[in-house]
Amino acid sequence: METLMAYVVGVMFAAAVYMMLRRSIVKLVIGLMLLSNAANLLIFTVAGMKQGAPPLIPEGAEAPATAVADPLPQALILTAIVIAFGVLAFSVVLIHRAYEVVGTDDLDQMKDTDT
Amino acid sequence: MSLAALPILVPLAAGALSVAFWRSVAAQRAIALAGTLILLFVSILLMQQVHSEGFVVLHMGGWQAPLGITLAVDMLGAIMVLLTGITGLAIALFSLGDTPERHEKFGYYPLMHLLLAGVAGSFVTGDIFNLYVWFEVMLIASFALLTLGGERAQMEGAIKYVTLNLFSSAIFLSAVGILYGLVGTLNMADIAQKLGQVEDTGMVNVVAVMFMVAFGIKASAFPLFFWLPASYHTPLVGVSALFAGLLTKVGVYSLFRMFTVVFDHDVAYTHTILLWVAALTMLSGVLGAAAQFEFRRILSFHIISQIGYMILGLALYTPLAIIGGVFYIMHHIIVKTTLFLVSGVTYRLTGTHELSELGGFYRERPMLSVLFLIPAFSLAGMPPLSGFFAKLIVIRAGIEAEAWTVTAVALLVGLLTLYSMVKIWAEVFWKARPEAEDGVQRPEPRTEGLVWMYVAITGLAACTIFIGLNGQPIYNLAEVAAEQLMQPQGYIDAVLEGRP
Amino acid sequence: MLIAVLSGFLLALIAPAVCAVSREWAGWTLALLPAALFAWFASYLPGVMADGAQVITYPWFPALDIQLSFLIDGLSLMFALLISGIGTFILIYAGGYLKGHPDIARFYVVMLAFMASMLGVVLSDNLISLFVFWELTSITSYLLIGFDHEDMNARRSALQGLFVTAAGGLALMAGLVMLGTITGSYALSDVLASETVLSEHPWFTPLLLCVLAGCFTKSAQVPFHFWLPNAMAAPTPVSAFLHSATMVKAGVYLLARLSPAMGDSELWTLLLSLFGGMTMFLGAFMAITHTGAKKLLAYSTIMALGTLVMLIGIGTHYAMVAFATFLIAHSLYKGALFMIAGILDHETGTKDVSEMGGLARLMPITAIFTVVAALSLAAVPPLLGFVGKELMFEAVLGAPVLGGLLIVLAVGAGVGVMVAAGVIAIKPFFGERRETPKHPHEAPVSMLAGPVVLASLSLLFGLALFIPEQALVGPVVTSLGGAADKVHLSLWHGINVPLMLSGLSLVIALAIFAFWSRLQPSLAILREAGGRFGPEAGYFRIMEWLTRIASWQTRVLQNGTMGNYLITLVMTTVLITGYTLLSQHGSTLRVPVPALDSGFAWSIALLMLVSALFASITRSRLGAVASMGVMGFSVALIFILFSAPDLGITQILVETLTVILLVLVLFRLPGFIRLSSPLERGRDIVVAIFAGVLMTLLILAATDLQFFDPISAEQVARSAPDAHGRNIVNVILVDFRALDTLGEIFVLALAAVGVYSMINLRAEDQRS
Amino acid sequence: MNGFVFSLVYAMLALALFMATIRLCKGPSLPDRVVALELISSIVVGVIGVHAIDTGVLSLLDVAIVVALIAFLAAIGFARFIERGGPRSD
Amino acid sequence: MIDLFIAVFLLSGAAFMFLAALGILRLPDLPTRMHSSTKAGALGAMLIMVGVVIGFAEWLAFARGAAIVLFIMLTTPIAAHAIGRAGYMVGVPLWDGTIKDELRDNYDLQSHSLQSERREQEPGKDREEP
Amino acid sequence: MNESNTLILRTAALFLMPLQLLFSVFLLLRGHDEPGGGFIAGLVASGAVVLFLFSYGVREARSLLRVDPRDLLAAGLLFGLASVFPALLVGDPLMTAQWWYLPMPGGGTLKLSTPLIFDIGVYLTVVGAILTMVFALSQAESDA
Amino acid sequence: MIGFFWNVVLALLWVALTGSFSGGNLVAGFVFSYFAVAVMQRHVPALRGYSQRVPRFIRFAVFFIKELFVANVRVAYDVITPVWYMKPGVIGYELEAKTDIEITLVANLISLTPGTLSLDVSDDRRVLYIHAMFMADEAELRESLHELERRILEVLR
Ligand code: NA
Ligand code: NA
Repeated sequence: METLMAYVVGVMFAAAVYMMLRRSIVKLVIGLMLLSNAANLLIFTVAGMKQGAPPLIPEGAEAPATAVADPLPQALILTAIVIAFGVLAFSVVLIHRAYEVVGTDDLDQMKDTDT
Repeated sequence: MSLAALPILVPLAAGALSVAFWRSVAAQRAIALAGTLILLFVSILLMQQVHSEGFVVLHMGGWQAPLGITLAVDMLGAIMVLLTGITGLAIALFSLGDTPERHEKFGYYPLMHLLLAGVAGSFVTGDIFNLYVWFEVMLIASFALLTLGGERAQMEGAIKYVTLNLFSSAIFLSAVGILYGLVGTLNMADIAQKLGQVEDTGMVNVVAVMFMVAFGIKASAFPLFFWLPASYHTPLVGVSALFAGLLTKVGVYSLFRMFTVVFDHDVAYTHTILLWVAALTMLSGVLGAAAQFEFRRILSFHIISQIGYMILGLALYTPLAIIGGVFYIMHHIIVKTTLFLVSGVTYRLTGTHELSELGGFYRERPMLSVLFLIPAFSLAGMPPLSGFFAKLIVIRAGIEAEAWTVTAVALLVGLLTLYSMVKIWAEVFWKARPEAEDGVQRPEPRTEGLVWMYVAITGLAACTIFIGLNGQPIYNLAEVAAEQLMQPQGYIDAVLEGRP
Repeated sequence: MLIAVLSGFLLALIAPAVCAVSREWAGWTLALLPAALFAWFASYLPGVMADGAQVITYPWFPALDIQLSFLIDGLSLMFALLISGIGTFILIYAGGYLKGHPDIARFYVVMLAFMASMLGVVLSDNLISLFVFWELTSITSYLLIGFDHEDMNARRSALQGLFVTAAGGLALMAGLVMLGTITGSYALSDVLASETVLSEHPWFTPLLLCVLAGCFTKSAQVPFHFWLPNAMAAPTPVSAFLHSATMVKAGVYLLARLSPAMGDSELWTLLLSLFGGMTMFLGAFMAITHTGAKKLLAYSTIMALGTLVMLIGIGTHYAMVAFATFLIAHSLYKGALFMIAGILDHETGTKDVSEMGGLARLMPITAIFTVVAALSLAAVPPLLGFVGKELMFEAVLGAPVLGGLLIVLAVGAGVGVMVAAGVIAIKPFFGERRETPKHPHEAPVSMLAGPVVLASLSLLFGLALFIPEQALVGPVVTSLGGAADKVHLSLWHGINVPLMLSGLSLVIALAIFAFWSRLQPSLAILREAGGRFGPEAGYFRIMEWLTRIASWQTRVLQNGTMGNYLITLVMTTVLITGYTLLSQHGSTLRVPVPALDSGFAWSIALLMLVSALFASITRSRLGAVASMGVMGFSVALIFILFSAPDLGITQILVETLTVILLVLVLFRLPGFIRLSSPLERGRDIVVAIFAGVLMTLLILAATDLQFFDPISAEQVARSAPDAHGRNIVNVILVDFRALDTLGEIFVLALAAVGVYSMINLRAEDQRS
Repeated sequence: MNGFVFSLVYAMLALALFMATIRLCKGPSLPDRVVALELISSIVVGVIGVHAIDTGVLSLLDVAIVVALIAFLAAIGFARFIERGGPRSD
Repeated sequence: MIDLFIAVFLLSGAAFMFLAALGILRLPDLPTRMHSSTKAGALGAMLIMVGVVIGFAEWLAFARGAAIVLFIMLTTPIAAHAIGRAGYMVGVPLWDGTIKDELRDNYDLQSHSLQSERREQEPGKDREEP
Repeated sequence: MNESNTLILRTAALFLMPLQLLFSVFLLLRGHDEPGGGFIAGLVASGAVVLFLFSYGVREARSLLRVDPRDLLAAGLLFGLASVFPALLVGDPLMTAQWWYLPMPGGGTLKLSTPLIFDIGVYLTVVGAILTMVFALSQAESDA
Repeated sequence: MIGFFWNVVLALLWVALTGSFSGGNLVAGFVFSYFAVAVMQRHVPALRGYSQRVPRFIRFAVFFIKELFVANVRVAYDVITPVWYMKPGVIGYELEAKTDIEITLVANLISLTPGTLSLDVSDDRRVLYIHAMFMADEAELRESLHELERRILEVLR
């Protein structure tokens, strides 16, 4: 399964980069979404994927009956998802405001700040 | 009791309280002052603790490393926290005088506190993923501060800033994931210890390089720095100064942390890359500045070139070089903040950052002129200011390591830095203020609150002079930091103490 | 000693207060300090004459071997005396010259700081603290040259001076660090006493070049000489002090100081002789092409500096004696002449000597002492300048290399300065009276004091040669490693070759002087040619290229196009990481075909591919958003299928809320327009594929490897008993790694504050 | 429980997901895409249910509850967007 | 026996979902596709939940299953209503085979107001009085 | 026009919203043992309010909530921070979980703990943050 | 009344979901539901009387599930066969339901019943516009809609 996911994540990264390279700021944001999803899946994949063994302990037990999936990467990903959500929410509003102020969603028309 | 958590908790609490007191700007101002003062106080205490104990470790939640998150402050961390405290207080003071009410009403102070929290968190944490979290806290606080005000330039700058930094975050996160896959732990000391046992270092190098790229972007190293000149000149000056002083240094700090304590397995490979990066960063930054004619843009490009010096210290990887790098960081944070704050005063009095429109300050405000000259010459490495010793140590380390090319570059860049600083000096201070264009009325200079701004600038300039005239104690701190970094076993043992 | 050196800085700090209190007497008041210092330094003379060097050390930065240590021997003491002595008169003089100037207090501040720095340079025993003072002289001189700061010319000249000297300074810094590293000590006295034979060290050549670069730029040697005449934009007291008597001699001082340690190398001798000789000749030649009094003096100063450097290079006993004598003579007459030049422009309102004439009757005292000083400059007996010149010829005749060339250059230089001396002494004061912008009077006492005393000393020392011989020249020669007891100065050595050379010079000089005015136009052409092709043009070309390269680099790198930034970032990542991966891990890297173990997972993977690709190619904005919804569900399903229910829930919730936010925000944005050309798209696709391939390879490489068991096993084990929670992921989030979560909620809060402010600040702006 | 049955169920659900995705991509109008997305969320509920019983992990049903309770908000959001007069070309 | 029940429910649920998907892929216009997705999707999910509840055969599973069914029945039609209405309002074209449209005339595109008047030509013919 | 003028949606929202809120509290409280927790619960609760907002408009949603979401945010952050310090009272390192078992009328015991306080902080922050954003956006939309 | 009703329902739901039947839990559920409902109170016109509705509800449920199946099969049949048998159209259906809840419930159940889909209610709440898939016989359609509405109202009133 990890092998398959390796390819999928690769495609996601590629798509993310491609989207971020578009001149439309809206595509940029979608690229960012893809990027964070891809990074999360990368962690999930590299940590090893296991079916049917969520890291839950049955009621009354002290430990899971069988070996469970590694909970730590899951916690990391969860944190990363929420952080990405916050960042994304901000970015979305940012591009909205940028569009309002600049009057275009073309990134190539947003280079006044550089030389 | 370990004080390691306080540099995070104090600004976090100040930030949360500021949000709670959203409706009262007066309360927020009071919290801003109190919060940063306490942060400075706490950082001094922490420095004392580190000084006397060597390492200050705190296992959050009582979970022994590497089970939970362990905060681990060594001398480098303590230095960085102290600088955060100093800069934070200076920025708070400056902000009290300079921040327009419309910014104050819309979250300026909470954002400032939380930015400081993110920065301090990055410095004290001993956990690689926790570092990521603090990076993000810092990052999104900076996003918000960058866009506060909503002007066109800010938006345009922010989009680049946000995108390129998020790319960096994604690489950082991926690298953490892969690293966890390899060694199954997130605690830096634990990682370092385990990597020490790995024989097949090929993949470790790959991860190291990924971290290098991620932190290189944050540190604005060549060729990853674009976001910085695109954005740093756009927000309020206080914000610029905070960014200029602290943000990129978090990237540099992380490079120092990772490429001494954690990735010291194949220095010949990793640090050679860093050496090239250092040289090119110094050069391209300073050349960028030479092409600029706007106060803050010049300063922004110089951040990049100065980052090169710090990376050079790391890349040479001799004790003296590391000392130089650390010393350089200390010096640079203070000096660069001061310079940006000075630009704030000139902006305040003229409403422009364009060199061609500025002028006459030497005659009108000799005090300000001195306050500019001190950090400016310091930045250019002129004696007997802090920058001179910083540069001297790095150069000396370069010569002792016989790294002729980078040393030559470092020297040349010093000259070009001086050129830029003198350019500003001549245009903003010496030159008579040009007459306004026909019909364009200069805004009346607003002088209320100027006192706060001067207090901040003067304090920082005093630090520069202090480091310059009395560099030995500062050097001693850097030396301890370098020793700890070059012999990471002490750090590892302190963190993993009590583990089988 | 420390107080002596630093007192200048301290006085500088309170100079504004002193000015405010003592008003027009400020110059006199402040001059008390250098006068006192002079006396104090003079008190060291007997000791130095008797038993040589003395080192006084104060700790400063021991870790870097930086001491505030001071070496007092003949050489440093002579310089210290010159600096404090001439400094005294300069301060007094400035009081008159700048009387009523609004910035006079600032002038005193910087001037005093400069003087202190200069004392630091010549007295420091520590290489680094020497360099500190060295750079301080550059900075203060920058501020002094640009004193008239609203004049663009002054600013430009100041920059030029600073740029050239600072460039040299940086080289010097490298050189000094090398020196310290080689000898293992940064104490000058240790370096001089070191057993290490410097010239045999592999670093010697770079070391030498660095040191020479520093000294040559500071002392205005060809080809770095051009900044010095331009520095005449400074007020005259500055020129008199910095650009004649002191700062420019810092380079000379350091060369002399290091000559015992480095002078044994052939390269040293060759370079110093050659550059010194050339500078000497060029300075003299350029002097006669100028009519401005200060410019003329400036070039003659360059001539003198060249002479001194050449003498150091020659390095024989005669050369050392000549060096010391010439240096003293030069400081005296040049200081005097500069101050006189200042008097002239102060009184007449012009700097051009050719516009003056017949002033002797109006300003008799000035005229007399001008003649005295000029005679010394022209090396006429019995003035000290003559003695110096004779000794110089003597030394040149004994030069170990380039002998013939140096003789020609020396004679030429002699001619030049004689003409210059004639011009400065005769043109303004004698001949027909010519009208000048201001009506001249005799200068006030404050301004006359300096020229009178210095010119008198030129005469006095020439007549009483035993004074300089025993008090100054002897000790200097000692500290240069020579034998003091062989030093004998005298006016008359009989008719010998040097005397004949002097005579020859005089004849040619008289000829040129007679035709000086008529020669001017053709000289002007030469001057112009020099301006167009000379080193100064080179400086401007360098500055222009610097700007051009800088703006080119900025155009290429920081060009504002986000796509380029991102491509650079991505490709940097790909190349550096990919290279590392393939070179370090390539042999074990496998690229397998995924197994068909879970058909359903396969179809989810397919869904993800479809939605990713669709989002990339669709022109429907909300179609792309909707396909991100599919992506979100697919990722959630992956999480759910592979044992991460919490992640699945979170992913779905976040995806839903993201979609909501997107539709709340997007609806005023325009649809996608195809903005990029097919070529750009092709490029972007290639970049994207690179990125994707890299990540795939990374994952493939990483999944194969696991060096250690994850620590989470312990978290699983302790979750229920110790943390009282059965959902291990949640336990990690709120207990084991609660700090992460704490940071994370602040991220959310920040995002909320950011969004809130971005929107409402704008709304409020629109309302008002 | 028969593995074949699960395979069949998974296959049908996978196909269903796939067809819905095709509709989502094809559009042609935004409401068409939203309908497809809405269906996908229903199918996801089904998938989770099947997977829960397949692996015997009851807790997975909680995920399904959340999907059933919340996922439709996206559709409401889209609908609102359309009514507000967002660009029709989508 | 129980396995059989489970299999039947799961298979039929999956089949309805499959049909729903096929429906939205095949059917010619927005409203008809919504018919397919709303009902068949909901029914499919319910059937699968029944299978799940039987499979787990415990109270917790029943509670959850019931909750899921309830929530689906609450949310699906609302979403459908919202989308359908929105689609109709912005004039998503109807299939050519649509035989009747009583809404179009009563809807004011400008004010978004929706009248209740029926078309004049057939006053109250096939409607029972309330 | 900010609220949807559809009667069906409005009425349904009245049914669904309490259900969602309740469910969110449920997810919050048992998150330590089963899938759920502060984030997830907070997201669900935000979803509930968003549904209400979509149906009734931002003004109604504000008055329903009674407190400004920004204050929820602040409360959440302060709760989160507050959970860090009780450990100090018993001399444990910061953030060490503290558990209190309170006997309840009716025989049960109430398990209170700092992780729970923390999770509540997370919950409030998530709700506050999302609603702050959504309200601001909707407000801007309706003002425009 | 409706407040209490919801309160109890929610409290039970709470107990069911937590799976713990302790008294404390019921009380907790009651308290939580109380707050949830209390929050809603201002927006809900009170509903009265629901005691006799249980048997009617069961009858309705059976009827509804039957409808659901039959009509779903009908749609499914049309979907899988290549030719379209359907005759879709939009009709205005005059509502008997009066209150918001009645209308909403009717509309939603109509939506869930295959072949019909509620699009919108007229502004004066008298007419429900319905998209129907099979309108070969409009009268029969209206009759079945009416039947459905009658049964729903029976449960509600
Ligand atoms: Na692995
Ligand atoms: Na059909």
